[in-house]
Amino acid sequence: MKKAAMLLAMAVAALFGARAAAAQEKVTPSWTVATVSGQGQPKGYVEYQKYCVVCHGEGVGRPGTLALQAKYKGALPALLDRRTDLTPALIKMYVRNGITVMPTFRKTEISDAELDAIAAYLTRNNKP
Amino acid sequence: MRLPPGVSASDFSAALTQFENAIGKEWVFTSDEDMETYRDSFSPFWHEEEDRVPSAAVAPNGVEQVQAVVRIANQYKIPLWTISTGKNLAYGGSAPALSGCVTLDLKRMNRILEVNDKNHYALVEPGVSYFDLYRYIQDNKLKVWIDPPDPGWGSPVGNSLERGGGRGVLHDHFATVCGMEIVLPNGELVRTGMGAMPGAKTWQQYRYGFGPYVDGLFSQSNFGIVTKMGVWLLPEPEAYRDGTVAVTRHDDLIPFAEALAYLYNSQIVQGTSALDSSLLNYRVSKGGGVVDLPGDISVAELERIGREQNIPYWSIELHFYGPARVVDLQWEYAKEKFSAIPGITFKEGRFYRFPLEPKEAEAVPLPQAFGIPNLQVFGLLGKAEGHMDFSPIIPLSGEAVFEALKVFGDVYHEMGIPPRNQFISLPWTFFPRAFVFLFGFPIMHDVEFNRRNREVFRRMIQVCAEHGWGEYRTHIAYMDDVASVYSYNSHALWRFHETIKDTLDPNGILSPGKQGIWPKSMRKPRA
Amino acid sequence: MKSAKTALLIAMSLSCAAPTFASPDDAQIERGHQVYDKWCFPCHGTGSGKPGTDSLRQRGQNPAVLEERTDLTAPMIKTFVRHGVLFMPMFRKTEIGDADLDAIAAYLTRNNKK
Amino acid sequence: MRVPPGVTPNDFSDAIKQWEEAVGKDWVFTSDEDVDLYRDSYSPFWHEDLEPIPSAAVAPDTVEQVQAVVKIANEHKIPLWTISTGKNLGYGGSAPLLGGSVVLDLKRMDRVLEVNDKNHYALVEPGVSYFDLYRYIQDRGLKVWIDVPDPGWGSLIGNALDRGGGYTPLRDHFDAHCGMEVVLANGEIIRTGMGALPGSKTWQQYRYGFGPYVDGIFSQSNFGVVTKMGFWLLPEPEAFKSGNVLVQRHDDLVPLIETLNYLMNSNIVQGTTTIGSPLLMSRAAAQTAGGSGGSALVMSPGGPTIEQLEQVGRDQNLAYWNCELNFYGPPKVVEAEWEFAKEKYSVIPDVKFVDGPTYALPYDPKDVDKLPKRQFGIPSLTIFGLMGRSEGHMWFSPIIPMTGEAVFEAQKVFGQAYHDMGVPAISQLFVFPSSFFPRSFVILCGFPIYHDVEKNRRSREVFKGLVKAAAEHGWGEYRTHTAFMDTVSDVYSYNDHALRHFHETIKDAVDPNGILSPGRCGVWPKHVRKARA
Repeated sequence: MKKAAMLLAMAVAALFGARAAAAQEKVTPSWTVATVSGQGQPKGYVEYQKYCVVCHGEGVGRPGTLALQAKYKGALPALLDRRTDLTPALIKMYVRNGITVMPTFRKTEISDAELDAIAAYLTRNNKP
Repeated sequence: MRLPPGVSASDFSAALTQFENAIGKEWVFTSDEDMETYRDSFSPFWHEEEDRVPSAAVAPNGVEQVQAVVRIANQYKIPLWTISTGKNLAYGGSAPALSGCVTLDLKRMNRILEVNDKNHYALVEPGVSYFDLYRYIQDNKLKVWIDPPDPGWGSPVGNSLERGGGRGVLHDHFATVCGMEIVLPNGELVRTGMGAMPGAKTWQQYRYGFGPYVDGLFSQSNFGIVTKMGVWLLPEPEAYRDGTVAVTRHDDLIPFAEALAYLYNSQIVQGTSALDSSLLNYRVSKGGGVVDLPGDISVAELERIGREQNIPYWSIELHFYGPARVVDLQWEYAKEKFSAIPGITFKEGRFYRFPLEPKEAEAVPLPQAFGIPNLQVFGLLGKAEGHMDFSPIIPLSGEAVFEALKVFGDVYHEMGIPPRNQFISLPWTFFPRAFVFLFGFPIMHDVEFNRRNREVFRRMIQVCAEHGWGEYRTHIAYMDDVASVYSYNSHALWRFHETIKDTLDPNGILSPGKQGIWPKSMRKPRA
Repeated sequence: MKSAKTALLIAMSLSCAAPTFASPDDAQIERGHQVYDKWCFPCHGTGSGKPGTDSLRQRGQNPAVLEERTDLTAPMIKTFVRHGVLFMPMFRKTEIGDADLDAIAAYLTRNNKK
Repeated sequence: MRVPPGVTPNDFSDAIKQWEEAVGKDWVFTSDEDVDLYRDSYSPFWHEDLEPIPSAAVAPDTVEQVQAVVKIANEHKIPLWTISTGKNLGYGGSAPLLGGSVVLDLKRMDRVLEVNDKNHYALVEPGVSYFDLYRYIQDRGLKVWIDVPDPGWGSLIGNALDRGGGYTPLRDHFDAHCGMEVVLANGEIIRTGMGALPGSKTWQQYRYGFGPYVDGIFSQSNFGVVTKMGFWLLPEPEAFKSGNVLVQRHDDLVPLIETLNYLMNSNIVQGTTTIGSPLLMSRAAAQTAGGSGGSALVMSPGGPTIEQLEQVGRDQNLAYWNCELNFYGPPKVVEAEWEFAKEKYSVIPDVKFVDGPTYALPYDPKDVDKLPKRQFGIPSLTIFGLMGRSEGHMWFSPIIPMTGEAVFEAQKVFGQAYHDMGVPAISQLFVFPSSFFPRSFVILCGFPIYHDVEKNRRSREVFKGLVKAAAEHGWGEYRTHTAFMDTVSDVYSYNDHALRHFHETIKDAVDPNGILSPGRCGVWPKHVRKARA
């Protein structure tokens, strides 16, 4: 089952891999995010800052960002929240199944609702 | 649907229904899809029968719900495997030692009950992560530091109970525990230390209470479920300084380690450091090993290369925390202490004043040494799809390091392991007064590769035991192996643990096999 | 029973009519000196913070240091050691054996007038 | 001959014979004269039937003999009361809690098995006293310091198991231990921590071993007989410095202690620190209206008000509070640490500092009498100088938070308690709050003992009154005299005494016949529990 999921992941990744990077936008540095109260921010943004940026954010020593830099060599943004090619299905699949050193995230950590919000946030700039 | 061992389908579904009634339908997980998320993300058993998978997961949100779950499990004799945040990666992650256990997931219990920055402590629930606690402290502008391990997404409760280590002044995490609340296997609630007194004013300030001090029983064990824990925090220091000392000859490590022991045991040097060796790294770059492999570049040859190319043999970065003037003088004193060793060299390191500016903190290397949780360690694992840690304790002495490198080298040789097979470093000072080695065995989605590494791992346990070294902690796959080498007086301590287990948990429902402690019914005959 | 003992002990400490003993040999005195240093000196020695000495001095005992006295008798010494007095506790035979106690007595009575 | 409770004279003499075979006739004591030596020298029950008197004493010399003694006791269900050096004076001395118990006296096991001054630890037997270990280290010129309680004739193992405290950076004696050997009630030996690994190289260097860390359950308990224990020692420092901080106003205690927390929890100030009060200890204060004199800490109803006392302080130029800070380390570092402490404290208006001496180390053994012995780990018996004319004492020792507010509350609570019980607080020796343990204060209150039944009976009532008053305010004792172990255990009652039930559950599992130290710290064997319920 796990293996199948991973193959699917790669397939999906390949499918969307070709898309170009989207327009830049301001990203709050994760240090300040670490203490962000979240007021006035979209839920997906807050959940993303809470769960993802420690690995996928900007700044020193973010393994997720480093890994994607190595993988795409600039062909795609290494920062997930600058991507416009991710789909909710893909995002959920990685979060629930993990990949290489990225472990699985349980529903007690990131609930389905929070995951939906994160997916909505990360796909907000996708072209229809 | 997978069943817990020895439980009938009808009993299990009856139990699940009761779990649902106790904690709500949405917090009882049974689908294969959900179970995937409770496996070991870094399993050494990928694609093998032995891979440990739970039958279900229950996630209570409150002490009363935990008590209810435990009572139901007792009624149906259903084994529970407790996780706090389930981030015990490299030691089993969230997976049970026994397939079919119901995972008791405490992540939802994530309340920070108190943080005091006058007496410097916190009282937290098991689901609180180091990130959570850090954010809370920042948001409330409290002048205290936590001591996160690397990585920082685990929980103070879980990591302290596993007796993990961090990087800062309070790096021995179990030693910072002050007061526990525990649900016993029979569902009864106890508070330890001063917490045993109603309305206690010093639950997080005095550890022992009155009468037998029981907290240690609940570390690396399956005697109870810790639902609250106090941890001591460090008042924010005024400053930090580090400096590196390096020696040129192999045998210099003996006086080097002696001076190190003096400085640590006098609390002049604090925090965690790793012994380093540019010459051994050089040997690795030439395809050799950190460990002493027969036929590899010899010590004499390395010393010669060191002399010619001016590469030190041994070095270590010393860490000082305290008032600015004091850390400067402590570094000066350390240099004096080491200067008795001929040819020793010193390198000035970093200096910080606290609090750091946000930008500074963003950029600071090894933030966990300054109480800032992060996940940088995962950047080190390269192409591996996970790792499991082999971590023996050895004496804090040069002689012990020499012996260990030789002994490990012989194992590599005997088993034909390529030198680079492990991510191995020289020993660390995560705990007071001893060295601990960390071997990161890589894990791949490759059955043969993993099987081979498991053999090596088990051999290493045996060989270390033959030399009087034992592991401080281990992966669920090796808990019996490690427990079995702690065998003084025909496993008297192991049997003592079992005596307590049978008394507290007659049905053996809590975390069967944890640290080699099995319920009577599942105990294997002992060699 | 204890009160009887206390009485006895006070009587002892006042009594001068102590039985005489065959003069102990030097080896025994030397042994006594060693045992005294281990068990008695911390409280009855010279120097600061010696409660036994201080307490005896407060009670007008002169000299207050036991080693300097010539009026102690073996029975007195043994009574105090085995029964204690005020905040001085009694000493058990696993601490000071009977032979060692004899030696202490020999040492502390070495200068007594015959 | 006295006989243990529930044991027939025949069984008992059988056991005695077997013990004599096991340890030798000389080391089984049964005559009243010998057994009386095991009574509490400071018994609060003098001349009362309540005094628990042992029936005999057995003194093994080796672990094997301990195993034999315990097996024999188990066979005949004879209660043993274990003592190391039997110097737990003020907390029961060498006497059992249960009259008729046979004292298991480990004094003969007095071997110093190892002292390592490279990794700074010692491995000792229970009969080794602080004096013994100190001499061992001095004789060999080893560069390590021990940490001593006052007084220094007790056993390292006994004191650590009672969770006693000292004065140097390693003053929390149980915390400084590393590795145990324990004889269980069934006579079996276990070694804890890394000692469970045969031929272990780190028994005294890594505490926890693998699996549940059990050492704690052998402290303040009756679950086993500890026959070996490792202790971490302090590498001999190069200098010691002390400095005194004095503040003028009552409320200055709050910032005084707040900064003390910072300094101690940062490992800058490392030794035990005691809060003092030149003002409250002064004759002038004692003579103020209704002054409470010697028992200076408590604020008695009808006693002088804070305003009156502050006025006395101003008139007599006496600081209301002070504390002496101790620094251990390299000479320049201790000076800098004291400078930093002064800087931290300088925010308190009118704070005064008195530089103490700086000692260069190592010290010359000839000078020991000029040194602050306790701060240097030099054993002595000086403390007994405080006991005056009493014939002993017993300690009331509650833990309170390390805050000024808590000290104020304690002053009032205990002042009121004495008042309500109609006792002049002066009749107790009240010591100021001390940081014998990290992150909290202990208050020590010494109750004098006399050969006077009425006085002692009254003292016991007052003692129980204070335990109750403390519990009502969330303060509990860290340790207590055998006479009050049930009293203190009773107030640790969270969730209907759940923790005591837990202790009893373990007791029944590891000592089903309940032969080891019955009643210790409130833990009784099943059969006695029933009888008492």
